Amino acid sequence: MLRQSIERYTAEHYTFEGRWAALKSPRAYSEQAWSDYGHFGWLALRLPQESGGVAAGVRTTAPLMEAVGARLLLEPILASAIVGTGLILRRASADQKAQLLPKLADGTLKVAFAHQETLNAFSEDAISSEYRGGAVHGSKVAVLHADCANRLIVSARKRDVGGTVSLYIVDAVARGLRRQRFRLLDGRGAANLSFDGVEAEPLNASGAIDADQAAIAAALEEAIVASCSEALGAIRALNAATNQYLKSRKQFGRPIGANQALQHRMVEMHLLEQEVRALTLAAQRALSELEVGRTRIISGARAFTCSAARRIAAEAVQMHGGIGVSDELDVSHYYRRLMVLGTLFGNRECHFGRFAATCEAIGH
Amino acid sequence: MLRQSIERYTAEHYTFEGRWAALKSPRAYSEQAWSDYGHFGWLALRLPQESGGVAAGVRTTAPLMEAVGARLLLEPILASAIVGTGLILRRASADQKAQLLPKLADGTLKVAFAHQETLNAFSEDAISSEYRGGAVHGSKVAVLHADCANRLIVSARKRDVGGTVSLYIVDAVARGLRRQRFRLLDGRGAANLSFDGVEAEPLNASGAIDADQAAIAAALEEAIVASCSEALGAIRALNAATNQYLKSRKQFGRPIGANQALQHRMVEMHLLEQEVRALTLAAQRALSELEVGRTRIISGARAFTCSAARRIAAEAVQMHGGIGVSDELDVSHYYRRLMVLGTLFGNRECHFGRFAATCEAIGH
Amino acid sequence: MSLEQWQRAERLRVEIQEFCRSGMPSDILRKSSRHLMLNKDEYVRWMRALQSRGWAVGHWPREHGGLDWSALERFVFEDELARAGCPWVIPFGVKYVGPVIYTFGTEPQKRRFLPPIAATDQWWAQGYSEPGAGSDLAALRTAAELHGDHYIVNGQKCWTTYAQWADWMFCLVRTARDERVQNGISFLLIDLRSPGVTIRPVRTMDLCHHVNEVWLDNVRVPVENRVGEEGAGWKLAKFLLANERTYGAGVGEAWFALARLKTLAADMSCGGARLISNSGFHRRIDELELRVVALEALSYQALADMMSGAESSAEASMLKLRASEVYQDLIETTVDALGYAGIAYDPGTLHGEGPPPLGPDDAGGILRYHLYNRAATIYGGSSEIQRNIIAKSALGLQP
Amino acid sequence: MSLEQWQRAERLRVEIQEFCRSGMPSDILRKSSRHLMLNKDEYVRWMRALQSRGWAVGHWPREHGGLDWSALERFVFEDELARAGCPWVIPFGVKYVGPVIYTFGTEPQKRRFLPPIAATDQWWAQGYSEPGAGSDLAALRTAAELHGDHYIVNGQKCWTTYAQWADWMFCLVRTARDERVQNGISFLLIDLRSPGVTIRPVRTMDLCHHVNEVWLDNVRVPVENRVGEEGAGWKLAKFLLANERTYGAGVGEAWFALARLKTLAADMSCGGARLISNSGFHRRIDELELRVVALEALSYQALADMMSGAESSAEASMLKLRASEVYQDLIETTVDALGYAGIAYDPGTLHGEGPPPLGPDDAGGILRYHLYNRAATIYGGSSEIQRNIIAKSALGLQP
Repeated sequence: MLRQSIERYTAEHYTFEGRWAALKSPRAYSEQAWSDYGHFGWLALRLPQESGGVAAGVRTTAPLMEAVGARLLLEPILASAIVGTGLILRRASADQKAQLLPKLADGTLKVAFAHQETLNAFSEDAISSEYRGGAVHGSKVAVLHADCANRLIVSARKRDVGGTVSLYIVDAVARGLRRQRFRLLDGRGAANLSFDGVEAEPLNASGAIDADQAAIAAALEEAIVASCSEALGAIRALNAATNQYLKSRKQFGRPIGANQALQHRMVEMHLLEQEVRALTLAAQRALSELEVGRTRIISGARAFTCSAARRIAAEAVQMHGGIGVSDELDVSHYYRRLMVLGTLFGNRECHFGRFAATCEAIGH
Repeated sequence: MLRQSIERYTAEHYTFEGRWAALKSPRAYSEQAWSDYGHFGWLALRLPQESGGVAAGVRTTAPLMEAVGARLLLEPILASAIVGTGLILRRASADQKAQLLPKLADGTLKVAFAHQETLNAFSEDAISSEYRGGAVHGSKVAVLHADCANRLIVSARKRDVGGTVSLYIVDAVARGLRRQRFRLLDGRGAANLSFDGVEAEPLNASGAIDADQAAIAAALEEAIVASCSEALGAIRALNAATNQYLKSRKQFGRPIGANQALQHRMVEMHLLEQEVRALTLAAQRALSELEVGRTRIISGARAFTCSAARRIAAEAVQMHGGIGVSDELDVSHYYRRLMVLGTLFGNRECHFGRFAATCEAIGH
Repeated sequence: MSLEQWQRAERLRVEIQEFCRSGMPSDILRKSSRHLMLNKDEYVRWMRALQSRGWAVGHWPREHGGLDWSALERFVFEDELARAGCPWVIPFGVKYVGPVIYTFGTEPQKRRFLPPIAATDQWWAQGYSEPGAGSDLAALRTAAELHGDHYIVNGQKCWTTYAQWADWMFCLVRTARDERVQNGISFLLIDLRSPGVTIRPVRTMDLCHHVNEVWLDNVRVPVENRVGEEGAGWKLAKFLLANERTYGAGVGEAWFALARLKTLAADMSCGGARLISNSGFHRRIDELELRVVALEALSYQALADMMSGAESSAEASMLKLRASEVYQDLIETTVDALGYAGIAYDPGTLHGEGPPPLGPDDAGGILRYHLYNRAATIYGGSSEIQRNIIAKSALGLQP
Repeated sequence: MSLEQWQRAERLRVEIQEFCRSGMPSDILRKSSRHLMLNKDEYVRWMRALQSRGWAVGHWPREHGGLDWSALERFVFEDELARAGCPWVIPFGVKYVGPVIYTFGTEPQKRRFLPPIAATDQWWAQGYSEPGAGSDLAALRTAAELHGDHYIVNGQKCWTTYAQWADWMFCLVRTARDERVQNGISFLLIDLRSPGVTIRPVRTMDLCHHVNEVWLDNVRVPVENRVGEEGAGWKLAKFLLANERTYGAGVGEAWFALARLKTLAADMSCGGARLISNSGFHRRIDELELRVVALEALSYQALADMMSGAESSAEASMLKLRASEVYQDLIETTVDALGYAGIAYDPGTLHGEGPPPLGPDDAGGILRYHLYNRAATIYGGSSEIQRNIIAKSALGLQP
């Protein structure tokens, strides 16, 4: 149901040709589409029923994330509706929720999760930002959609309780906050943030002292699984485009797809896509079923997806030839989207390492 | 000149069909061929002119080693005429040489180098055999052609000079020496050796205290370069066989080599062969020219050759289909020869590690 | 798949694990888990041990003596046996020809052949490949001419596994010439004790005797030993192929090999340390583990798709490709871990008598299986053929 | 190669190293070594700096103003410049069309065109590819019809590098229809200021403007601007292609990229340590270094074979394949080393004004070059075409 309505909407209103206006606009996304998503309830999927949602797990939001990849959507769905919303649902107090959730549901509020502090994508980032005297000090880099977010959820060490990493909510135009906006390689907005004593409100649901830390871990796991779905959507669309090109492009008097060497390479891409699909579904199950070894499956899926995506993207460009390198065709946009997905929330090496750490036990 | 005469002789007298008798004989090699090699002077190449040789470096012996690979020769050329002879030339006294060299030249003496002590092929082996009271104590494993050698050159720690590794010569039928003979995967003979106080004579040319140690390092480097040549010969012959098969084997009404996927894979094998050739030649130059960074080039060539050989051998079997797996065709014999070459004198990981250790300096 | 199906399969899994621990003849498990060569008697005992619980034909319908297993149960059965290092479930009777007979055979054929197949009272061989017909099976030339109530069969089959032990061979033969080469092929059951049958052993590169050439020289085959109509052989062969492709064994074998690779890497020494602490080698093992995880996920996904009716014809090809690729790399890496023991080879020690020249007990078996297993990407439809199938059926690419 | 050739080349190597240290315009080197976009003026200054020593046309014969370089000297020239991070030696004039003109041109053509080419007083573009004629160049459709002493040219060229700066374009056009499509192609020199020429920029995925579509609408080209006979264009194109393929640059570029990758891995932090101490990443770098060593050995071997007259026509294809593959992997790994700086992109900073949004000075340039360099396995004969060439010429395999 959800899948069909997303596919129908994006096929009509988010074509590659129509997307140029959004891509080139200063905001780097379509306000109209964003407001439509809110209208259709897609931004509220994760919210409880009393807030107009369906209390969906990340598994249920998979069709949405697949569409983000397949249609190269530019709006802050992952940043706000998946990750930011997830943190608020886990750690905001009832009052905070009452204030934030309705606006998240209709899209008038966009949140971004300001967490990463260094350029390192090879392992989990250590947090050195601090919260003291009611304000955040520190800096964050490459925060997805922090360019357009109204509020930021910031991770920082709480000085007075032994430096536990906790979560704070900050107004995006607060005093002392500098935002250096830029585009990611795939055209989506991001920002580097510098906090010079920025007034911040703790997300203050009751909970254990490390509840925020646990919520961050959970939100990052959800982000990883969601980005696997996004990659799956992009891979599927890209493979379909390449396969179609093999049939339509003629050189030496016949379709280039009649060449067995290209056929066998396309078969390999198809196989990788099927493996990414199987692992992504397994990772979704691992999330929602609280299975033992969730890190193993989630980081394993992610590591596999990163390398598969890289290979598929490179092969798609190569098999398209010159046109594959141009900015005019969608192929190079998928290439860049998949590059971005290969780094956000930790790269292949990062997740392969996490996976490998679960392999120590002999046997299985 | 040498290359042509070796090629002519082996093409006539060492065909794959004719080789079966030698392979299945208890000695696991052809006595006739061995005596012919002696007669032609091929076993004396490295000897000084006064001993009937041409004082050849390993570079000059390359055509011989290529033939060992190309024709899958079974005789102890590498063990005796290259490595064993090299050690004697470096470390035997004039008297010892006078006694040994003439017999090495005509093939009546075969020597093997007993050095490896553990199964480990991933790094250089530590020597724990000992020489004390005029006798060797210890054990050696998988010594190439120790099954048929008359004399063994043994590395052992000299107890009275602080455990320096030195070289000793031992009669292969001496008391206290147990030889467990077996075949390597490629049909060549080998033996595990156990020395229980075996009378041994030091190789006693004068020299620094670590002269034997240096001679061992040099002999192993020569062995590595020689085995690159052997692998090159095998790779070249195997690629030629596969390419020929692609042209002659018909399925679905045309040669299987008309399939572009197989063509492109064959091209990759050809390219790897050219790279192996270029690196093997570079390694030969590195040996004889005492260049800086010889380990870098030699171990680099070896590491590259190991992985290229593995891929080429696997592809040769695969492209031949069922017949490639049979013992009746030469293809599987090349496969097994290349497996053996991938382990003797250190495997890919061992030499890649040695290469990598030279990469530390930034830039080049 | 339904919860009930899942629970049934999990119950079966527990039973099989229990069987592997205590029901399984231990002398056979000792050999198979070391990749040593089993003899005919051992294989027969093994198959009968399985059939003592009805498992050898668990995938057959109840009316023919089976247990009506779901695809999931069949998967679990193969998976668990392979994980435990059990021998190969000899497929020629119970997996290949049995289903052909109960699906396409006459009642007398069913009565005559199915019981001895289920009980492994007959050993079957598969007569498909010929010297000129490997990947291009339809090019087969073995001819059967009808003379009264007998076919007279002439030709040569090759790569016939265990024909040296076989009582019967099911066989594709040409009964007519036709424009379309797939037509005119028929499916015969040939008694290998018939006059005119000659079986010549062919050594593979592990120096063992698995496969044979089978020469058929004016062999008389009663017409009632043809299964299906004359000319329907290609259809039966495709049915058999589809049946052949179940991939529990591939997943289980991979886990078994990975576990052995890990113990070996932990046992072997590498310059003063354990091999597992060599970071490059450790990485290779972990990369392999990720591929096994992916293979398992892909297999279960294919199973789920199959059980929900959404199976694509390309899935079996995909699983065969991936399972054979990852296994080849696993066993090759295991051979690497053996170091110098990975190049010493004495085929005389592969039947269970005496240790290999070097290394652990199973060094010879590992090496043997590595060598023989190079054929895994060749038999049952080579990897190249599988890719062609996927290109055509899943991607719509035409040559 | 002879000792004298070797020594001459080594002397040149030293001179070039000296030039890179002190003769080279430092503002240009600063940009090129960061993979930033040079403008036309910078490229022209660069080419003229080279030509101030005669090097831009060092490979030309002395009679046409060159230095009669050996293949080895030419290799060393490209190798050393690339190792130092110098810009691309713009090939269209000095490397591509120049040799065609002095080999096949008339005396007036030589007098008219060679001096401004050598001096970079003219900027040239290459008009080969068309929308329907990429790998299959012979399918080109741009047509030139002779009307008196002029050709009237109509058609469309694409992927025309730096046409936006060019004064002239050498161009393959169809002057006749023939059974064999390679026949009937001619080689024209077209003044791009002619009426009817339209140049449309095409952005590549680095969001920069390198390439163009060139539309030719009834463009009049004097017949004296045809090089060689009418219909001889294919021969000239093949000559040009053979000349195009010299591979010093590939080796030098690889060493430059590897050195930068190493400094970057030593600079970037990775969870409390330096990135270089991540064993998986360190291994990737070392594996790349081994491939660069192999590329260098293969290149020198090809050079030695060429200079001893034993060159195979497949060698150029092999070197192009390997050089482009290893470079793509080097620069991709460098992007990986940048971490989050490898996904932040501001094309506005690629011309030398201001730092990239994140990371070191050259982060944007590295990323840009990674993206643009995906085309390296496509232009100048795609990798697929190179493999076809090798299959045919070195292996004798026919489609």
